[in-house]
Amino acid sequence: MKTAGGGKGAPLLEVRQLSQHFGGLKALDGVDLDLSQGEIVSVIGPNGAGKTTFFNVMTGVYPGTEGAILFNGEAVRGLPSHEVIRRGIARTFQNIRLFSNMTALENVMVGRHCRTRNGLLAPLLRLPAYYEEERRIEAAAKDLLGFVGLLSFGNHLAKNLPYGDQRRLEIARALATEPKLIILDEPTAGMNPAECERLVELIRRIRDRGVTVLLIEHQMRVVMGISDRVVVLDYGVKIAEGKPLEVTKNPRVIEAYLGKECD
Amino acid sequence: MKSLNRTKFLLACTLAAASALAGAWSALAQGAKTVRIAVAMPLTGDMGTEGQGVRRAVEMAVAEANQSKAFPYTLEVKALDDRADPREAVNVANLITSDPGVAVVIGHYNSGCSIPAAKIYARAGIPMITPASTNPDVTGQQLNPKWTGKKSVFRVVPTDDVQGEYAAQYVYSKLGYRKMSVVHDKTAYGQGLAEQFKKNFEKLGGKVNSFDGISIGDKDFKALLTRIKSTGPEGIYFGGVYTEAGLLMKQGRELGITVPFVSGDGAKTPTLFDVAGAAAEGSYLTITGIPVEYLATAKDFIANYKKRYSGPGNELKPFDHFGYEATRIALEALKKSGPDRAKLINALHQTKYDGLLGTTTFDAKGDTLNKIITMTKASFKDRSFPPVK
Amino acid sequence: MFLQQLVNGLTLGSIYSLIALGYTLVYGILVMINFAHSEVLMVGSFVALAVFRFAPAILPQGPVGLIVALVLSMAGAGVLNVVIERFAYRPLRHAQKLAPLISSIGVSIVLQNAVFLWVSTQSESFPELIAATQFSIGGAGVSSLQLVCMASAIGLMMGLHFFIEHTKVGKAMRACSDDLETAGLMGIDSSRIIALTFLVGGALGGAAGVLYGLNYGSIKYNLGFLPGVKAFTAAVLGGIGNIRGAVLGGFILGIMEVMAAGYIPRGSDWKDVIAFSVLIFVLLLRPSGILGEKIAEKV
Amino acid sequence: MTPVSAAKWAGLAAILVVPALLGSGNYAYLVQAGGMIGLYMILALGLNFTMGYVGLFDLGYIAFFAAGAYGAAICGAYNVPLLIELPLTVAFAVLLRLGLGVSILRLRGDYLAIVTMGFGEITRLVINNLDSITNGPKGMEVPPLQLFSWTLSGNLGYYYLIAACVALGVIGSRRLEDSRVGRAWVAIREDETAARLSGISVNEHKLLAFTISAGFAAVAGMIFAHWIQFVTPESFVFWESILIVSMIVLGGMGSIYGVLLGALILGGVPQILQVFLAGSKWIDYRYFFFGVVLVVVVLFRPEGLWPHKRRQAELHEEAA
Repeated sequence: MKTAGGGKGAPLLEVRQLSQHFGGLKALDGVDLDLSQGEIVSVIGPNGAGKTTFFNVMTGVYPGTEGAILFNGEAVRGLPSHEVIRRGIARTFQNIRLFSNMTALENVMVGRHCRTRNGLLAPLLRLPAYYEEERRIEAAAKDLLGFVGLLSFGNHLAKNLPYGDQRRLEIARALATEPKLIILDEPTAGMNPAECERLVELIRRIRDRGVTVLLIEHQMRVVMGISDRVVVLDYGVKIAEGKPLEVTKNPRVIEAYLGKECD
Repeated sequence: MKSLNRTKFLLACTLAAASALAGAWSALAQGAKTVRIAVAMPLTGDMGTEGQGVRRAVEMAVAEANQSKAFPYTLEVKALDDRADPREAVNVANLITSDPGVAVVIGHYNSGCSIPAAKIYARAGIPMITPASTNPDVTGQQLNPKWTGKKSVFRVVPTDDVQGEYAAQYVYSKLGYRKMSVVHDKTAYGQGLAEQFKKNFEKLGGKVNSFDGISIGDKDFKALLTRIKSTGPEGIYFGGVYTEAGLLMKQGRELGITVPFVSGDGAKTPTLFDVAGAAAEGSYLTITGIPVEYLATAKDFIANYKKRYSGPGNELKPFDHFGYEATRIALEALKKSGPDRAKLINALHQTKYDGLLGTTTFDAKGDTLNKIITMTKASFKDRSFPPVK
Repeated sequence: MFLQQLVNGLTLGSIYSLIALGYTLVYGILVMINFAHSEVLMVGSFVALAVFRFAPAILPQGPVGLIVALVLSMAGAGVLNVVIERFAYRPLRHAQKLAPLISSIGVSIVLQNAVFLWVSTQSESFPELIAATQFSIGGAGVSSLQLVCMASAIGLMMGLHFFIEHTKVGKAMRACSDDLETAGLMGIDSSRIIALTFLVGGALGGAAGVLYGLNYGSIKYNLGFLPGVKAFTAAVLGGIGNIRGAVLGGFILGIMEVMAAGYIPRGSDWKDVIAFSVLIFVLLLRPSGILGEKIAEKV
Repeated sequence: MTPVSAAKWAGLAAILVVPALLGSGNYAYLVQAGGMIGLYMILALGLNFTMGYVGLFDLGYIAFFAAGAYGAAICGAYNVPLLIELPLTVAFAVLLRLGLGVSILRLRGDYLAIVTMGFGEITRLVINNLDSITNGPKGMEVPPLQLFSWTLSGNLGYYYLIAACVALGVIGSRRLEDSRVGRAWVAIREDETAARLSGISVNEHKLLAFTISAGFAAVAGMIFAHWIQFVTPESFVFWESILIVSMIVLGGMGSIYGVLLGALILGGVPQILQVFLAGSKWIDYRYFFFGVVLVVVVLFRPEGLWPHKRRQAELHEEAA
């Protein structure tokens, strides 16, 4: 399947025949995908279609049974998660996983971990490198908190934040790892329309910062409004890909979602 | 966490610490005219049973001394608990040395506690008599050039080499056994006895089929005993105390082992029969000196002990009579020298005391020269240990 | 000789399993290591001794006496366990995960010292509820005490299995053990079920106490600590929280100890080292115990 | 100067000055007891890295205290100078810890606890059985601490050495807490998977915290051995590991002053009870009261006596 949206330089991400089998169950079966820099691509499909599994294999949570993932031309399948993150892929989670007993600011500062170098010595001896790096980490974290509009909640414990804010804090933490590609796992789940609108606007601003966005989304209004391209998964197989309008008219997609009319 | 109630909390802590100091002050100030005999024993924890026994014997000896009005001042027992843990023993030692009213220390129980504590008592010049620690280092460490303080450590119980040697001699020549199995409880006391027995028995030409350790607190030794039974020993030597000795005897009989058990004075207590029941019948136990029950001067010790401590769980324990003897020796020396510690130590060095263990005198290191060992045979019927030739 | 060692191993294993069940039941529901369980075991044996001392008529020698002793000590230990849960653990249910652990350590110290101070400071001989006759099966010397011990342990385990699998209360306990909050939402009074679990756990501990006293002939205020540690190791070996796992772990640990002490010269010095090494080895292969189900982490 | 920090400074002054006054008088034992509690504080600070920061439940920590003590004893036997003994013993304890650490990276919660407990018991039993090296249950003599010609002896000297180590431990913990590595540890404790997916190499950081805590235990063990000048396996029983875990949980997991307070109370109460009850028949009740104190304190403050408060950054509205 040639990618429709190509043309902006070499593809950022190339996924070839990616599969993930759990014993007999083929959670993911031979999926291909290409992403280029600056795109917003949505992955849709009924529950259990393998969307989260797909992201889990890409971020090293599962090793993947076969197939290749090339990120910036480098094979990343099977790498430990923190190596994948260091190479520039970041993600959020379907059910929010924040460091609940740390403050919002500290959550984002943790995101800076793979972009900083201080070991034991600098903090123990309070070397200038320590103060300087801490200042940079804190500044970057405050900047990102401001970016997602949570700066005033910086000192609140993550677990005390309202639901919508926790979602945005998780995105801020993911952005703190300076990703080239950010994967959002159902970011608008459980949000009212006003919050959805704010989130869509945030995703656009993320893309404008030069970060490619790949998201799982169920709310078609959000998918149609924001996606450059849409990929549809069903039972672990990619059944359609293309512009949002084309995909919604594709019979196989309708059948997967709404089922066949019984003739 | 509002900082206000944390401050209240901090105040509470400092208050508690201050009251501790005040309490300590009051505890030490009273009773300037009494002379205290400190007892440093494991009064709680796994060795609590044995420690409480020695404490009862010491309290009895001091009570008898007070009644006899032989001293111009009243004598008082100050019991402290080291829980058989070397760290607590050092705390106890420091607590005793900072109490000027203490003239002598009866203690500690296990060698692991006695050795470090002895260094502290020596530095403070307080004499220490141990009724139960048999590790040679307890007194041997005083010969070490780095030893600070006087030679103030004494011991009324013989080191394990004496008993081990005698038992080996007895088993080889009197009982005529040539093949023995040896078991010990992996403690300084038990392993020391077992190693001495094995060394001497092999020197005499006997063969030791097996040499195994068990852990204190374990209860099931059937696996080990089954293996020992298969090696066909003529007797089984056990280094350790009555709890494990009793279990080995009981489970040995249950497995059809008929050969006799041989052990040391750590197993000699009526409670052995509670643990082993009839299985203890016919076991040989070496003990220091002449068995208390058969010594003219000691007749009343048993009677008084039973009369004074009749409650449940107050039976005579293996080292009680050593505790009693150590206290009487200390009081004897105290009569001559008075409560001054230096004079008391010198008096103790010249001790020549006829008591439960026969005549006790100390060598330069402070070890008892009373090397009389008697072999006894346990009789289940009247829960006693009559001597046997 | 092998048969003899097997009998020794099965006896030891049956006692470990019975104690391990007490740990696993409580852990299954509250995900808490109940350090006081070893002392409840000791109290159970002293209840039987007390009954024998004060009312010997109730405990005639023979099966009747044994059953009465078992029932009384199971009741005593069970009630004690419920009281402990009510005052020492319930207030900490919503505290940090390790708070109940510390409370159970405190309770274990209090119980051990209480018996030391007010009951007896020394070993007490345990009444011979069953005549200790020796007879041999295929050359292995087996005592009636061992057989009774194994039989009662296995009987109690089967009883527990029936209770858990086939009764309404058992189903409620399994539900609570799976997810305490959701069980509460389904109308199960979780506090009552937890109290009941402690009752059953304590009763099993009490029974193990009696069998322990019967088999080894004497009991003491500190008899609980070492077997408690071993039984908890067995429970984890089998998969903590899993009832069949506790029984399996108990027998494996018992037989392993016996084989180590029985067949390797100086083995009894090293049997505990061997037992713990095998435990570490097994847990490396199966991080949640032999029968423990591997909870896949939902990302 | 908030009341809290005033109390801290007052406490610090008391810790430093008072022992010098007590030095020789009737209260010498307070200095010695203080030193022992100081050793517990070093152990508590050490275990705080493993349990407080990274959240790894460790029930076999005393094995590394034993490694330090026996390291000092064996080096003493071959009269290895202190400057070689220190790195050698700490390295031995760290290697021992790594041996355990690497093998249990995959274990969680109570399975980890039981494996560390097993490791602790194995260490104690090996020390007790290897008579040729450690003289088994009979224990080993240990020379006092010597640096070139200068020998440290007497409770006061060791007290100040321990106080210095505690101070270093507090400063070190405080500084690492507020650093990149410290935050990574806490993140791992909070949610290991999220930490992995935020770019933290979880296994490395776990091992790092693990080995640092072994270092603390080794140093404490060495000081203990040189101070008591005798060491036997009886001091390193499973009960000691439980005691240190209780200090951490009671004081406040992950809170430096909390674990120090926990060590002070659980280390101090048995001593205070010994002082008060010495000579009376109540001495037998010492550990009964200790058990009661343990239960009451945890019921009174289940979250710990001095729980950790997250650092409050100053957030002024700058240009977003």
